[in-house]
Amino acid sequence: MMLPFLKKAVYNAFTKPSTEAFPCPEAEGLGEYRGRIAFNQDSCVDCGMCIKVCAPMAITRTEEKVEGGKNVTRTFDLTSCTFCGTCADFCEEGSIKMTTDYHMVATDPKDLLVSGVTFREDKGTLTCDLSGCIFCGLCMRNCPEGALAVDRKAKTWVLDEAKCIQCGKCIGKCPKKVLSFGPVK
Amino acid sequence: MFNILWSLFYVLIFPGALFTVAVGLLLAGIDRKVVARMQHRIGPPIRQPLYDFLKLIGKETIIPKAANKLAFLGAPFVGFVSLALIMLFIPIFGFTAFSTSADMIVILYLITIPGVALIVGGSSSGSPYAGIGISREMVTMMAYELPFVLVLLTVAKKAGGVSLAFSMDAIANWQAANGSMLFQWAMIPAAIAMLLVIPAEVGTQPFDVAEAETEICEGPLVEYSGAPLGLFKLNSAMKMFVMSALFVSLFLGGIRTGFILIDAIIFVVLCIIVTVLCMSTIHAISARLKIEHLFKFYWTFVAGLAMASLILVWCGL
Amino acid sequence: MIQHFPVAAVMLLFLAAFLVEIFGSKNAVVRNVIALEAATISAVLIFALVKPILIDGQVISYWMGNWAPVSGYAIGIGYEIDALNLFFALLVCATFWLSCVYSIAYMKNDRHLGHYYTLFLMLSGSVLGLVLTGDVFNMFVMIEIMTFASVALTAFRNDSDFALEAGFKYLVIGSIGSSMTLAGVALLYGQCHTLNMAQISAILAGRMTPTSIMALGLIIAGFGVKSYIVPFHTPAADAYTTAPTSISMVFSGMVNKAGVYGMIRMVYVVFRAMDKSSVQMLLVLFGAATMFIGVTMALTQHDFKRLLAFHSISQIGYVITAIGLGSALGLTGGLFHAMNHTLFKGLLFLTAGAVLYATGTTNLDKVGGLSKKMPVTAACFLVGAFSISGLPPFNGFASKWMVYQALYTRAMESGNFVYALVTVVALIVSVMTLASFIKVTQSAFFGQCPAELKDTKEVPFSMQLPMIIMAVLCVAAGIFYKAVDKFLLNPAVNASFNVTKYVDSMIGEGTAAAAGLENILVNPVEFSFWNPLVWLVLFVIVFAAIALVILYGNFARGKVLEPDTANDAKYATFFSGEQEEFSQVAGSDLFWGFKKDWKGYYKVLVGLHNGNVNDYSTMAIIAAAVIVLCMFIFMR
Amino acid sequence: MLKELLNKSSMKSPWIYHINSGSCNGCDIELVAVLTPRYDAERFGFKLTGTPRHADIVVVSGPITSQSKERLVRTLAQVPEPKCVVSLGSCPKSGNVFKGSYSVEAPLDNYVHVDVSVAGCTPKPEAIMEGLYKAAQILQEKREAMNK
Repeated sequence: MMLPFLKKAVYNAFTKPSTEAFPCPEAEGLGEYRGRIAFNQDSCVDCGMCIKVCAPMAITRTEEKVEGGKNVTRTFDLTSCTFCGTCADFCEEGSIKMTTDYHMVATDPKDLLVSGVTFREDKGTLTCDLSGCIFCGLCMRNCPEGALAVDRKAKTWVLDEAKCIQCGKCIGKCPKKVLSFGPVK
Repeated sequence: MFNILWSLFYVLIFPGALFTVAVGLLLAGIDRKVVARMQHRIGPPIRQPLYDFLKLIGKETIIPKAANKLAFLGAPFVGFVSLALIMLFIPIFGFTAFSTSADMIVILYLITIPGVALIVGGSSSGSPYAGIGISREMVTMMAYELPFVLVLLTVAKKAGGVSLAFSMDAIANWQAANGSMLFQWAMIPAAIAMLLVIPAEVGTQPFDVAEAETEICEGPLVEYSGAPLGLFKLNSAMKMFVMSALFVSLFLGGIRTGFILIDAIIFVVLCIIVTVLCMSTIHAISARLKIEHLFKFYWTFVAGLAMASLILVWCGL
Repeated sequence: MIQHFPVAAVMLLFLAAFLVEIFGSKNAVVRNVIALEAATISAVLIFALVKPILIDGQVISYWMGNWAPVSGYAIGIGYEIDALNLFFALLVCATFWLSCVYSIAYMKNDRHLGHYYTLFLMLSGSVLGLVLTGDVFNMFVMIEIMTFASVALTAFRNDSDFALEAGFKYLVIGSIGSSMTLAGVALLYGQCHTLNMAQISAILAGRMTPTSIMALGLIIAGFGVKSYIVPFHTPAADAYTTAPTSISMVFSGMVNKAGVYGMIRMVYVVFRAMDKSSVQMLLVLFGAATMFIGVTMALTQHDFKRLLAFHSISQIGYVITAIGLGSALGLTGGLFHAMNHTLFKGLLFLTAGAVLYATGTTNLDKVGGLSKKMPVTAACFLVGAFSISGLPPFNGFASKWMVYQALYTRAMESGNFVYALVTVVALIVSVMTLASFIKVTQSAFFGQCPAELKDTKEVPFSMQLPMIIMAVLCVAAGIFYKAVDKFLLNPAVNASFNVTKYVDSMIGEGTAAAAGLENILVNPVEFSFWNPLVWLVLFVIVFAAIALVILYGNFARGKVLEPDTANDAKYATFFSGEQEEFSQVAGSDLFWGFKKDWKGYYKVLVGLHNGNVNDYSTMAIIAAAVIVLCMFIFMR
Repeated sequence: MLKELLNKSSMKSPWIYHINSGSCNGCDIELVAVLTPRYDAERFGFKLTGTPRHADIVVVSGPITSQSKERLVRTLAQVPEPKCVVSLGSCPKSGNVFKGSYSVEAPLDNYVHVDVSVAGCTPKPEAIMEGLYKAAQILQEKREAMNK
């Protein structure tokens, strides 16, 4: 009853083992594999969408005041990441990419942090030229921080300055181009 | 005095401790390598058991609170010493260190000592896993003892000791005169039974119920660490050699070149073949048995084979 | 002078038995002194006979009241001591002396100790008398005294119903045995008109008449009851269990051996039937059945003493098998194993007694982890367990080795397959013995200690001493087996085979020659399986070397760490991460796979041991009938 | 020379004990995959053991649920020195998606020094191999440090 196994075992013993070499060569056809996160700090607009959608809260954001604005540091903790890729999907600027690199091994935890620093100049308060505004609400829908409240019927446009992070997404989306940053205080 | 020195040489170096350890580690390494190759893997290097042993020596030895220190530390040494001594009684073709008239019983009992040492050591550690492990180890011992005894009796009958029944020398001489036991067709069932006894005695894969690491945390060895554990691992490597050597001298004897060195080399080569045949192959192709199945297997199938052989031999075949 | 020693030894014990009752029933010191003095003096008297008999090869004959034979017919009671007697007498003396020492501390919490020592000394005296006497009827009388003293001692702790029950069983089965012996003796007397063994031996001279066949059958059955071979073994288990442990040791060390002695004396010397193949086969088969059933019953026990009791039965099976072979090697092995059985089984019973004394129970499911509380007892137990399992270099190995050799040599010589099968049984029984002692080791001495036994203490020194002595003897007999053979076994074996000297010194020179008794040449047994002394030295060297190198060597930093703090998880038992808790794999939990496969067998076997005295006596009678029938059918 | 051999052998024969502290079994399966013929960790002497007493490398997977925390800590204490702790996957280091749950006591670093962390959810067997190999090297360093 063990004969088939025996045959296989003897066959195996005299053929080349199917073991891969170590360190393993890059596997081909990884394609869709979601490995180490690559973050392009230059194209990031610090919209904060990635932080919002991250389920394991692996992305942290710290800011530091510098001359003419602030340095925003965005850190992706790979030992906390669940590699779902949602942040990459939500990043409008395409600053977050999931690479196929799976060598995420480190003795020092710092090696497993991916971070980037974005300089954000202080652009001033967002203002709206209410005369041109049609209160379509696109700006509100695209605001990552929920800082805008637009009422189409009552024809109001209200900005919560505390919430606004000056990402400027609303400016890009506005069909009438009535939004702009005001003077720097 | 000279006699004592020779005895010391025998015990410590040539057929005794050093030789047994060296060949045992070699066999264990080959076993692991062959099993790996049979599973289509590369497998560890042949010197891997040596690394394991050296590493374990360098590790810390923890003695648990519930353990009896003396029995816990002493057991592996007792097993080691008895294993080193067994080789003195197994003729390497023409050469036996302690030439005695009757040594099969001595071998039979000395071989149980490492098992008993394992049991006592495990038992003294006070762990319930070890309790279950020693229970299984003991049942395994009872299981293979019947076919083992039957095989020994068969060979003893075939070789027909002159004054006393169980003489290894008589067997060696008989084989030198009449050719290997294995070429007697009546002995073939006994040889197969013996090949099946070896893995249970050593405790390799399908018969390692006592040390099942996945279910009872290595059974008797659960609390062992460091040097005593290393010795136990060494013991099982030595057991591999001792058992296959027993097989070789019972069934494949009869080769006399006259040079002890060449004899020893042929002997070791034969041992390797036996190891690969009965331990590695069975290990590679089968999964662990349950304890009651193991007992039944040995007391029916294997004992039946050995018994058939004994009856055939008794009828003068 | 020296010829008075044996009688004096026996009489002293009987005398002391009365003195203890008269003077010692109130005062413990007087009682202990009398008992111990009597035991010591009679032991010394017997040991004084070693030189003339074992070394010089004399045979001491002694006529009670100086009633010498009249015209060649023995009319008085004769004591005759040759090497065979003395061999057993030495075992008996050693056993009762050690048991007496042990009793002093062990029994001190019991009541009515005056009776205890009386009965104890009566038992000792009767067994000593039994092995020393040269008179068949005197032997029977001693058997009776022995039986009734044993019954009373079995039921000594009569506050438990179990003890009374055991005593009753013993009484019934023991009486059956005694009656059979008596019937055999009566038949012998009818046949030979004398009761003196030497003279019967000369008259029968190996010739078998129907009367003597009947007598032999009955006597074998009778002594079979006394040595508890298998169908007669039923009361033994209960008796050994319930008797005080010092007495259990006496039972297995002396009372058992008295039966074995009687068997050897009758079969070898009196009837000279050991070369009849039917007798051989009968004894070997009974022996094989005894060892197998004894050990398989023992495997399922979970009472320490009951387990030992069944092992006692099983080991006697080895002895009976070996002496049944009728060969010199077999008899040597049988005697050696009888001696070793006295040593290691006595030792094991003493350790069981120590456990009972210290913890109050012998139930293996309720004890555990005692090796840390009672190190001496545990070490002695291990020695005993390894001896009885026949591990080299302990004494059990040497004697078992001889038994196997004798069995298989006989099998190969005679070509009889039955002997080969018995060899297999003997070898398997050995490993099963090991298994059941592993069970005790695990469940009583190792494993974990239950909370209620936390403050168990080691037993007092006077209880340790007998254990240590016996443990040392166990090791010594295993290592110096050649000396044992030379000074004890070989003279005894020669004495059993060569009766001319025995007959001549008792009845008068030339009697043996006139009766046609010839010496059977006993080839010296070759022992060469090892040279233990060299081994021992090497063992020590190797052991020390490895221990030094590995544990304390400079290069290996693996330190041996002692548990220092109570709650350090590092030194706790691994429970898959759980908090350490009490978890003991107890006696009845072990060997599950084995028990499952043997379920059917155990169902039958346990059904036979149902505790019903009627059934037991039926079994005994049937077995006796079978023995006698076999004798008649197959005796040629 | 002997000392060197001893040091070297500690790297050549690292035995693994695997603790699952509430893992989803993804990492556990991948760890077993490391021992399969394709990756064959045994060629470097890696071996899965059944008890922490035999282990050199402890592999922890799972977000350390509060039920398993105590057991985890106890088991880690029972591993003889020199030992090495590897966290497998994202869970033990941070709690991963379970972070902040009332029943998760995640960062393993609170209880023991983590020598190697293998990130991924789940890591590929190649990455686990890499991590284990790195752990073996650390083991040798620790062993050398012990000798000094």
